[in-house]
Amino acid sequence: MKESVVSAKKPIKTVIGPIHPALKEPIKFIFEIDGEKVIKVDLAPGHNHRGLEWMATRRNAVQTLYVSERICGICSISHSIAYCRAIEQAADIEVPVRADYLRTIFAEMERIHSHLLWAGVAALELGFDTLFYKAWEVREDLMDLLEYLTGNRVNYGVLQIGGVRRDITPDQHARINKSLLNYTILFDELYDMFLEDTVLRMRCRDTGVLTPEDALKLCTVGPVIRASGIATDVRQDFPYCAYGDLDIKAITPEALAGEVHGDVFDRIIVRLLEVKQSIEIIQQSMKKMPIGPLTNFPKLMVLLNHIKQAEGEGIGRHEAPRGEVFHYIRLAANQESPLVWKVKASTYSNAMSWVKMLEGEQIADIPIIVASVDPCISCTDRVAMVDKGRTSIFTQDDLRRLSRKKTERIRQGLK
Amino acid sequence: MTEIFLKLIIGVVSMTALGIVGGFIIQGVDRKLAALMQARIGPLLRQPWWDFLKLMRKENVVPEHAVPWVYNAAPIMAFASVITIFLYLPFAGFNPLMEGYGDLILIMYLLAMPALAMVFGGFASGSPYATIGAQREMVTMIGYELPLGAIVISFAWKMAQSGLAHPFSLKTIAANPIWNLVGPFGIIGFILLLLAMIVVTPAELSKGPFDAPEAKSELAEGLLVEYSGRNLAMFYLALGAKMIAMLGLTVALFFPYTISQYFQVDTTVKIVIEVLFYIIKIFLVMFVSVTLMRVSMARFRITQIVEIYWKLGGTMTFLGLFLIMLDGKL
Amino acid sequence: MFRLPMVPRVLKQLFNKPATNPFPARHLPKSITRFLEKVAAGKAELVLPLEVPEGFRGKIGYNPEGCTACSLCARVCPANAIEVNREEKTVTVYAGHCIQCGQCTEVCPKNNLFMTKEFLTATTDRYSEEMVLT
Amino acid sequence: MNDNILTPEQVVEQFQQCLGDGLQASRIVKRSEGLKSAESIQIWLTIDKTKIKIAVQQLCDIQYPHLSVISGCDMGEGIELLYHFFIYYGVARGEYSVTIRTTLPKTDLIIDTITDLIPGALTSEREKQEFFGLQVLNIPDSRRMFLPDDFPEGVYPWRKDETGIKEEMVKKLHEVGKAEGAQRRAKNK
Repeated sequence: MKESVVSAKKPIKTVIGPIHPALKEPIKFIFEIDGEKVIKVDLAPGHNHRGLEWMATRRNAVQTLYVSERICGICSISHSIAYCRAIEQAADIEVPVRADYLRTIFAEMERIHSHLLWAGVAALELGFDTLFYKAWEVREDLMDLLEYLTGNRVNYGVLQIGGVRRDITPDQHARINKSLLNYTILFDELYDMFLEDTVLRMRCRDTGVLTPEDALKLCTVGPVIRASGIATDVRQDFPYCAYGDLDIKAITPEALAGEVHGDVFDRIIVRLLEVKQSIEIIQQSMKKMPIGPLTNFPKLMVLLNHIKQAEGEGIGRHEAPRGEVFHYIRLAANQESPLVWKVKASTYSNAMSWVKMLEGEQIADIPIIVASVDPCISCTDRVAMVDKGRTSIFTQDDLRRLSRKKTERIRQGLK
Repeated sequence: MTEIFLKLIIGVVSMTALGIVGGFIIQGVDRKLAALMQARIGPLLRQPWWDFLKLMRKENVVPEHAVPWVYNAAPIMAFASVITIFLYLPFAGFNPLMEGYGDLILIMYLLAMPALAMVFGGFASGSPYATIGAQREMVTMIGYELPLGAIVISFAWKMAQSGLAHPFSLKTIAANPIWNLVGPFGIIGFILLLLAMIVVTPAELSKGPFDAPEAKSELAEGLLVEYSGRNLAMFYLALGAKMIAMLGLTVALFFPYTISQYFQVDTTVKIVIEVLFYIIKIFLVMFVSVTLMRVSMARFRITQIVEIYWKLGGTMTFLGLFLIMLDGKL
Repeated sequence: MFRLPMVPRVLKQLFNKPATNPFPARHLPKSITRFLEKVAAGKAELVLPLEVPEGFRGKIGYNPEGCTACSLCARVCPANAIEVNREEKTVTVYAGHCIQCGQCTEVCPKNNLFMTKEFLTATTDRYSEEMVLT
Repeated sequence: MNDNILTPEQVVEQFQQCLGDGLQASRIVKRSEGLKSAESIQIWLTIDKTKIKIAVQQLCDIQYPHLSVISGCDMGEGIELLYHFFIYYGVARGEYSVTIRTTLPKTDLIIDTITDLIPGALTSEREKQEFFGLQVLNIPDSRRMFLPDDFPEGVYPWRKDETGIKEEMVKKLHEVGKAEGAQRRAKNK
């Protein structure tokens, strides 16, 4: 599909985004197309600035924890794990083992729900609405479970520097086990619907191929690099939380088909198998979890003072559903807010691989290829909070006035 | 001559009404059934009517780069050509209004007209999405015309071979149910043709999985992307009516049976029974060829659509034709 | 082989109950306020939202009795939703700004702040009386 | 890629050999978590800014590294850049974090690109250019990445000096409408 066609026609320039039904978040792609074929790709993020890293330098560590949670609604736990671990290294804080295990359990639950969300979105991009509804219906149960355990459906607010805020009590085990069992059954169904469907396979096989060499060179992470056949996974390679105790193997498409194409279909395989892996990890951790305190700093003010006095730097990594997230933090003595906080989300690393995947493909495959990375633009764009003069802010009254005016105009046109 | 004119005027008025009302009902049922299959509650049956009313009240925007007269004429052309098809289609055991004037070939061309109107409208709207959508629509048309043509030829051949007059006339086909004319090989052949017809229907109606020209998630409604207000409402009407026409054609070709002769009742009751039976037939065909198809598959790529129609559709219809001929010779 | 595993599933689903919870009514009423009036009069039935679990963090609640305005809550609040006036010893909680992390409720030494189970807080004025707690 | 895996000390030694005086400081940090206390290994190196290419090349000779991100910190008289690399990924519990730190004085904010060795560094280098106002030599694409087009020139969000974000640029959204809201409430009473 990638042979170069020499055409006398001038290629059409098409812009997809910043707002487009295929993209759930604002990012702009500029395509040069010839007929149905994509010749050149350029991307322009930066439509969603929030300036979070800058905000952190004016807040204390506990306040920033909740900012880190809101980098992304889906990787809410991932970013806060990475943030907490960075601060813990910088300020030399010990985390109780039970808290490590609880973090692992929450993170894996988040992975299941994120992968199911992705599966739904991918189906939608392929024009397969039924599968989209099905995947999201299945995901609902896990959202309920997370709400039951943490008190909220999206931004869980369950982590704290030096530990976790909520425990999993023995009477909650029954509900968790029920959900996990349910998912073990549902997994077979999902497997059937995604991997056995001929039409889906026709659309996804050999589209958006990323070779292992390119994947390495472009610093891709997570399911994208694994689907290209490179078995790297932070959980396996760089022990943290409870992952060092568990037997975790990075999943590559070889596990299922025995071959690696590095295409969209392989990314579906990797993500689906990871759902199964996550269920097993949660079951293992629930069994191994020791009894103990949740945090070494039950009093928040003590923690804040400890961080204020500490000086040092630390890195925190976590294998988020979309790939590695990385936080770097430096603390200065006698200063409440950190000197610097650098966040690297998974899509930040994966964005460049889009260009390689999209070139030479058809327009019809743009949405699914873009979605196959599981992009999270709000994770990637989090930079400046400036809005100077040019755009004016409309209040609710202004908008109401404007829409009434327009209705009046149309009414007169109709008469 | 005056009789024809009178017939035409009454026909156009009544068929327009039928097309609009029937289009709304059939779209409502389709949406409701699709919703139920996707575990949703779905809209009310009268939702298409509300949608239409709302669109009529909205502003009719003509984009700056558009060619206004083509852009505005396209929806009217689409709707008018669909209504014309109705004049040649037999409904519920009644003969077509313009019987004796048009035949299957004419219907085939008329069915292509709304799609062509959409192509013109798409090109005229001057948006890159609409342009790509229009290109795709043309390619899709080239794709599905092959199996559709093969189906028409098979029917005509069989009719001619059975020694019937006017083999291309729908009246003849409706009066002589095809299944009664053939032996076992022929039945297999026509089953293949029926399957091909079911696969052609969604493309003809721009429904999934063959909705590449409009692809929501790729082209943001493709060739309809710039349309709004009254123009979009017109297209909406045309698509609804076209659904009836296409399903009506399938029913007329493959299931022209009537049941009223089995009841010992008045003529009026007979008509009512006949109409009800026809509606049931239409809905059954719709369920299989539109609703089920669009909820159970992912959208095909444009290259795959052509491949499916030419390779799969072509093979199926020609195999069917071959079997029918074999059957005829036996 | 050409396999479509979705076909038997959708046919089965056709006869099952839809997954949607039709909150607040089966079909959107023309006017929500009039519908709610009808519900109050007992003429219509409201479809309830799903139950929230124990420990759910909904809209924030504040009880001014015994509050010493120690401002610990304001110090940990990530959203600047709590304003403390130490001279007058008053605390203002802007529920419209609150991100429902519940951090203040944990740090409050007198348990004056708490999370309620209320989650239907949509409003056109985020400074209305219901949304500003004093 | 070498078949034999080096110990962290050997990695530092290799850098010592190829950089000589260019290697200004080095430390190895080991952290352990969980029941089994599996160790994660971090190597922190401080080098001269002219040696950045040699250092990255050295890393490529050990194993083609995974670059996580380049982070930076305004230290007052200079800007510190930290290149966060990872080697020996894919080996269970065997990954090393290698962080290369280099300081750019504010008078000479120029550094060589590493995109010829690691093309994926482009996003990060473009980001550093717009946020710190430094110049990356021979960068293949120097357009803005994240900041909006109407962002003023000469303002660099992560700088802590006079070129950083100014106070009047910050919109305190949580203050918007607060006073009017209070008036409305008083009137309703």
